[in-house]
Amino acid sequence: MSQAADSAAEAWHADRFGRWRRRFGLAAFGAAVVLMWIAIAILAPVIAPYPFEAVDVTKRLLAPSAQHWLGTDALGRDVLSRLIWGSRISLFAGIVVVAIGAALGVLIGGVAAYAGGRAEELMMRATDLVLCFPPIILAMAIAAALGIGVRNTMIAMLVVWWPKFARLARSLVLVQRSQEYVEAAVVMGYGSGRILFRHIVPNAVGPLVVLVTLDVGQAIITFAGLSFLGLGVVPPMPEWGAMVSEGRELVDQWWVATFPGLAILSVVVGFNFLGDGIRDWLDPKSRRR
Amino acid sequence: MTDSAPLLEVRNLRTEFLTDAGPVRAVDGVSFEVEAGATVGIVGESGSGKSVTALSILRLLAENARIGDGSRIAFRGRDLATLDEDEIRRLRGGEIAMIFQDPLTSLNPVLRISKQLVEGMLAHGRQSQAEALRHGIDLLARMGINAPERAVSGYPHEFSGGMRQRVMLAMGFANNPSLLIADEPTTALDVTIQAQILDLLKTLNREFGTAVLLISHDLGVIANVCERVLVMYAGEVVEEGPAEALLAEPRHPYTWALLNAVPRLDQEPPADKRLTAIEGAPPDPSEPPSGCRFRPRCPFAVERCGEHPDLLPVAEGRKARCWVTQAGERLLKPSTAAAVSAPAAEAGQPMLSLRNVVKHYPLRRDALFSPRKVVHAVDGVDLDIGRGETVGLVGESGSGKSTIARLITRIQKPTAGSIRFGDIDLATADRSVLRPLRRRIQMIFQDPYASLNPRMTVGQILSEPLRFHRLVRGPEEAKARVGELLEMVGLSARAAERYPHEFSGGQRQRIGTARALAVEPELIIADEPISALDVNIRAQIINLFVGLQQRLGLTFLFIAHDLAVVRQVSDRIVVLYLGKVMEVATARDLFAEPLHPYTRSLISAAPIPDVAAERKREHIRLAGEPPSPVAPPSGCRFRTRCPVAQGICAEIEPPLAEYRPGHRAACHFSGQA
Amino acid sequence: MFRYLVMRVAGMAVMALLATLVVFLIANQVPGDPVLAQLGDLAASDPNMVARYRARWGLDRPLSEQYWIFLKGIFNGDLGVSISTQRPVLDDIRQYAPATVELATVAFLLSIAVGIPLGVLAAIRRDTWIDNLARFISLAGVSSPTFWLAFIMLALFYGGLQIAPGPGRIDLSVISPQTVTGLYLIDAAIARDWEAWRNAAGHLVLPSIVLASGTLGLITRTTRASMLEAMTQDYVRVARAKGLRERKIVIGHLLPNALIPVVTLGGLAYAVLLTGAVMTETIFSWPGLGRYTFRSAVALDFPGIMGITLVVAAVYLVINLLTDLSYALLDPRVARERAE
Amino acid sequence: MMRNLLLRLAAGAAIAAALTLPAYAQKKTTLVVGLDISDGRNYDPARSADLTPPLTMGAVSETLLTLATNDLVNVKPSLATNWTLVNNGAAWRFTLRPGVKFWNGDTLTAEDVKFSLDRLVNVKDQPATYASNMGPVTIIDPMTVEIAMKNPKEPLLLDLTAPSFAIYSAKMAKAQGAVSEPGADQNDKATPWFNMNSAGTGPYRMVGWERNVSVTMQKNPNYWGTPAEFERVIVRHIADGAAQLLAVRRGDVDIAMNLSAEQLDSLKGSADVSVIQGASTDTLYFVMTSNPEMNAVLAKKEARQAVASAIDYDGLIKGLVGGFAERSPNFLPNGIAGTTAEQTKEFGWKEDLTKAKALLAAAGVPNGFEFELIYPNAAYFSTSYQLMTQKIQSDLARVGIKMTLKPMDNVNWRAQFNGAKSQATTAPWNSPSPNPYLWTGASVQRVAVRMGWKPSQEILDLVAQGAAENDVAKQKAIYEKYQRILVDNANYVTLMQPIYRVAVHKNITNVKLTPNVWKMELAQIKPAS
Repeated sequence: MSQAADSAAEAWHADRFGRWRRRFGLAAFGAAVVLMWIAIAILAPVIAPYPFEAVDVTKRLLAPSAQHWLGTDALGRDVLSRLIWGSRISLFAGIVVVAIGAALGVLIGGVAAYAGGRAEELMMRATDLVLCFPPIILAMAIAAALGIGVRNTMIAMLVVWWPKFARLARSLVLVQRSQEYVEAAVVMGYGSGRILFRHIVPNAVGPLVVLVTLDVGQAIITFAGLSFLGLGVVPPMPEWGAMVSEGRELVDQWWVATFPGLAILSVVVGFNFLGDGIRDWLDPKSRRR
Repeated sequence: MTDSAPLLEVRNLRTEFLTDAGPVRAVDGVSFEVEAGATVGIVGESGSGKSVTALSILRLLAENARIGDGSRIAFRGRDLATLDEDEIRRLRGGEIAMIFQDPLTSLNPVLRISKQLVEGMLAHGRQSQAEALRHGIDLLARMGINAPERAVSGYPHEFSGGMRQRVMLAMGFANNPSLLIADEPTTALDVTIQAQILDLLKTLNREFGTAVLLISHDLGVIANVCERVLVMYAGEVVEEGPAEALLAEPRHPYTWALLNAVPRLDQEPPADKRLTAIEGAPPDPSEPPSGCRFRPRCPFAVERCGEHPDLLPVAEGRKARCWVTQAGERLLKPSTAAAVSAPAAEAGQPMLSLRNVVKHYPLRRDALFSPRKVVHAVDGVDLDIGRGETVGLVGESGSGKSTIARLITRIQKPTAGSIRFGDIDLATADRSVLRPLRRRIQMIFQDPYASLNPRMTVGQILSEPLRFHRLVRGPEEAKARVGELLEMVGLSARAAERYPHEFSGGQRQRIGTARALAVEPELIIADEPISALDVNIRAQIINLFVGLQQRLGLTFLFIAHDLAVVRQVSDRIVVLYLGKVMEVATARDLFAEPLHPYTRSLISAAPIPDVAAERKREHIRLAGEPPSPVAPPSGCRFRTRCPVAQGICAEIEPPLAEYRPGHRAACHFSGQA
Repeated sequence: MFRYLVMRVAGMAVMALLATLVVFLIANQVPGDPVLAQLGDLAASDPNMVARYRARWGLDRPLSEQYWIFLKGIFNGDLGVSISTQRPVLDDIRQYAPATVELATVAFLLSIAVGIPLGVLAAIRRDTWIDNLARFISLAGVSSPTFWLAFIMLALFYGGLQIAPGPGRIDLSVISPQTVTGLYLIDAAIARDWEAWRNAAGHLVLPSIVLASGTLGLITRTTRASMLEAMTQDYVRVARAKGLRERKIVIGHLLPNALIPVVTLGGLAYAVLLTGAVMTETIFSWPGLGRYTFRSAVALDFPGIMGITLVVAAVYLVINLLTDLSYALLDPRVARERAE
Repeated sequence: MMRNLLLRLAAGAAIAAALTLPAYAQKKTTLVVGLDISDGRNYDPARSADLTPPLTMGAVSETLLTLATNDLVNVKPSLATNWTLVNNGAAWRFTLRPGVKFWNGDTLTAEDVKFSLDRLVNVKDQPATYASNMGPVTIIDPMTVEIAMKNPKEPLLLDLTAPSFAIYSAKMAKAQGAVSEPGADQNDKATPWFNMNSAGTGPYRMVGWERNVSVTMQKNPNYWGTPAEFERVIVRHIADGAAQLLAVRRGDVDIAMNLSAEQLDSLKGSADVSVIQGASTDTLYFVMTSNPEMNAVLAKKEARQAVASAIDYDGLIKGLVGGFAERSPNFLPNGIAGTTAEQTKEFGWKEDLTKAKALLAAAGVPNGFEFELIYPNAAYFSTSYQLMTQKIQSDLARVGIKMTLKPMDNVNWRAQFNGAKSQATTAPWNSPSPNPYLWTGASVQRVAVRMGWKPSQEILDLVAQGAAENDVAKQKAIYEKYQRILVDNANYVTLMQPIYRVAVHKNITNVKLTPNVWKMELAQIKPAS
């Protein structure tokens, strides 16, 4: 073996950690951020320094200080405490909407794709219809019709969300359906349900997981956006989008809007990194030979 | 540059890939020469390093590949390994051209042929745009493309595979190269098209004086084209010599094994239908075995093989990397059982009987009112399979052979016709009728990588049908049965705990076979079960099938495009073309006296790894390509390419007439070609 | 091909009408009353006044009839009169659309002009700093909530550093150019009012960056992915074997292939930009359709909401169609399939 | 750090030279007002019922009578110089000011007055309801008109000061399709023209309105009084308070009208911009139902009183609106019919938690109770309903009253509140003119219905007496009695009466806010010398 090849190979070896870090480092970082927020959400009652609804107008709009690390809002409530409690709603809404949306989408899209024919056509047209609307406006209209509140806003988001998953599930099922292992299952005489849910779906789950993970971030942003526009949560429950909205006109009191925005950004980045990482990990093409 | 120096001289080429698992040496010390105007072949299985060798010459390797220092690739005396990027670029497509395996993906789908043809010439700056285009059109004509003026303005998808490979050749010859490297140029093509392209290669070599370095896994192809041959195994050249001598009498056990693993069209298959297969698989290139790399699989290995042999002369103009032959020993031909007549599977009632089976696929409508176009995949096929018989179904791509497999197994429903299995017509049976039959008809699939559910362990894959069809009681029994099945296909029972991706292609095909056997079927449809495998593994799998059939008394429908393989395993053979049966006969009769011109051209087009035999053989070259199954020709489907076609062939469709007992052909001029 | 187009257009037109029906039904489920929203306290308690208002906006008729009137209007090129602005919806849309079109177009061009080269570079120089930069930009873009990003950008570049102009389409002290197209950049150019042009362009910077942030990320990612995909294709090796320069390979071979998925995405992205500017428009006081839509929705202005829905659906229709057409231009395989 | 971004911004305007424009160098001839005018749907006096058009309408046309900036009780002459009751007090006779010209040079006559007022009634749009007590208008002679009253016991004169009662040129209006006869609601076609123009006698005339962009006015050269000081007035639409703040600091606008308390605070110490303030008659009141079906506990007076005693009024005003609000004792605001803040101190609700607890016990719910409050998702004054209700929620929690919040959009809120479907809410009140009956009448009639409250005959009588009483002192006494009853009932609890503040650039002087609907005396503003 020649010298140069040797050293190149050695360098390659030595940089194994570097490569791991380049490929999975961001994913690990993302996972860490997401886990951190989940921990914060769970531990909110323990770690929040003040009750989130403790109004004290004599302490309103205080700048960050030792007592209030992130300052106080227009009602003198501790921004940090509200941020911590707010993580519960954002994470809950984001994860639940996407989880239900994905389950619903997979069910509808998967069955439609597997059944084909009229069922598939119907589903595709239904998704077309939903995709005709600007998502925010449709969600707003529905949320307005149902009334303000976390559950109603989540329902509105679901209506907007499922077509995406249904279409993805459909295309994934279509890809899998023509695979020989599915034909083998047909030849074995297995029923459609068994083939769809035991064979096809587990194989289609990978790309779905990626999309689901990336979408949790988008769902959190959307929920925050709807809250920002005044839907979403009923006060005094803190929610990040609503907190940004409360602080938006307060240019001098930058902390009121800035921190909740950073919170959204960080958790969404976390989910995005995580999703990207899972994608890289699942996609052999992005791996080196 | 001196006249005496070879055109290309490769010395001690080492190429390795840097992977996460560490460096993998794909090519390890390869040396050879190509004289000007010569034809040199490199043969080997996948992973042998033959393609990497070819790519190393032009430095077209992937990013993570490194050519080791000390490697010398001298072209006309210049070391290509040390040229800078710009200099090597000027050589590419100039002095040295290269064409690749898959003509379908080698052309850029979104660019016109003209652009792709001309850009290579412009890059070397010898011609103006107009000159280049004219030259390109000339070249296309030279490569046998009709109406080249029109062809240049087309897009690649408008051409068939064979045509694209001709376009690729035209691109290769655009700058009058002195060396053409052809990396598996015909592997993706049908056998009749392959013959055309190989002929073209030979002609080009002769007329342009261009040296050809041909890379192939197929000894027949190499024998057809090359004067000299290198055999590669595990990154090394194990044997080198003139093609004729090397193929006639190999001096390395690996060459020997390769030659004997391939069924030959010019020889009767042995009575036991078995091939000489060596056990095992090529070594993992990241951890080559010490000593001779072939030793673990070598039937001739001796004690000395623990040391690594060098490539040394063993005869005039021949070298081998083998202690045994270097010591002067000969490698004897394997003993074969004498040919015996086909077993009589005469028994009256056939097990499966297809009558006038039709499958049409409607294409998506372009617009609401435009007529639906239909692919005539299978267009009125009659076929009988007797109990215990092996029927071979052979045809080129688009012949409808895989569709027939899917109709019998009712993965798809036929458009018309009947498929009788016992008393039941599979063609019209509904789900409840089919379910109990499923167990009795099983299928083995083409792609060992796609046919096993990657999310299930082998144990789950095998036990699921057992439980589903209630063939076992409880998990204990299932586990025992899975173990049995695995051993039956030559795998260890421990394989049950692992996932498909942990196995090689051949092993997966064994697992797929075990799955089919799990439900104790009577009929097994094997759809191109070996076409994705390497030569030696093919032989192993064929032997497995043959053994299973004899042991379990199975009935087989064996589908393949390779005539020699079909002949090896089948009792009777059905030749398919464009969804219709052309000829049916016992394996013996078909080869002894083929009646249909298509059958004859198929036989003659398949190359034989024997230079002398190849020279003597009749060569019928079919013109053109198979027509589209969307608009099949009127009358006889084969007439557009038939060497004996006459007026009547376009008007009247020839019936599948019986010429002698059990030998039928659909031709107005049967046996006259 | 032509037939195909007609079919597509007809199908999507039906879809757009269906969408208005859905919106109409949803809007009528809302417990609020648009008339009460429009009338003052005094007027709202005068039953005659309320009845007159209902009659004037056709709200006293049965739902089916209201919708029928709306449909009839569409075929006469009339989207009805907005309850909240008391103007024809078409006039409203005509007034607000240019601002949105201008903003969305600039944002779209920005995401294309930055996203594609960035994606290409990231793919060619994989795992280098530029790849990381592209990854960072696209992730940051996709991850920032628009409403917050807009706030921060405004506070930072307008309030803090004072290097960007404030909200609105043009400075208060600059007279907006005479309306021809409604797009300030074009109108100012027509009027040769370069001061107004510079000013309007300056005002576009921040909102278009904010609006483009999401699509920029998407386009960068898609370009990178499809470039990487294209780079593994055999024809690249073939091109290299022909002796082409890397630059030529990238531009001549990789890009035409890699751009195909980007075009689909780009079309969709433009549609999203056109219709999804609610937040950006709100924070940048941009007098566009997004804000109009938002306000119509909040005020339960049925004619307004349905008109917008129709327009949005039409925008999707047209953009989808254009995407398909450009797809066919880029990919000869598609063109043939469709044309045959 | 972004702290005090905006302060630095004021100092560093020069940095932005590339994208900014130099301030006006010469003597100011244009007045620019920054205002959110997105609510304005039209500028037709007979149709406009929105909040911001009166600013413009008040400057371009005049009414028969008007009000001084700080006197909401006594009317002053404007186009009418003299008015007397005739016909046994059933009609008012007005003598018109001689020599008044419209901006086109035509002279004002009684015909113009009749046309304008008839059109107001017959167009039958929202402002017609303001004229509910106005009977037929009769021309006595070219300079005299008589306006009958439908109910002579109710006042009329104060109504006539509202911009809806503007007098414009019959000739100009008719030329644009204006119709004043019955049937005008179908036939009148002049609104589009009124949206872009004016036909009045004011110191300015309107020359353009671009929706959500600006309103432009020009000086009226034929004005009968002191001529206007500016050649042009532009009301610039700026929705965003922050943008208004920046604009007024740069001098791009001379007056910024929609600044929040925090934004105004940031102007403290500014050399260029000063803040002026003015009282208003707008009020925000807290409403609780008396309907036991809506909330059985709240239907008890003691429970409502407990709520009223538990609210931290001072905290609300000092904390949320920077102290820029007063509080009237009840429905009638300070400044109307002699109502004052002193009365509030005397008998209005005050924070008293002990009393609240005692009242809860008296209501039978010593540990508190629960009720739901609806509110519109909107801004109010310099704060928002959302913030105020959360503040009140936390106030009430101190005595164990659990108030759950139910936010909704404005449209739903109106439907719920007006439809008497709410247990409690916060609602704003403003009035097109300072006629006290506009408050008192509503409080015992339509608003009472919304709260499921059946007013006693006593209070109904008091309202009627107050309306008919022309003696200011007596009227004050009647209304004080009226207010005391409302306080005791605790259906209405006044939360605040905002004091409006606007930022004024040093370019101009003599800016005065008025509690009237037109909010600011635009015509009196002068350029700084």
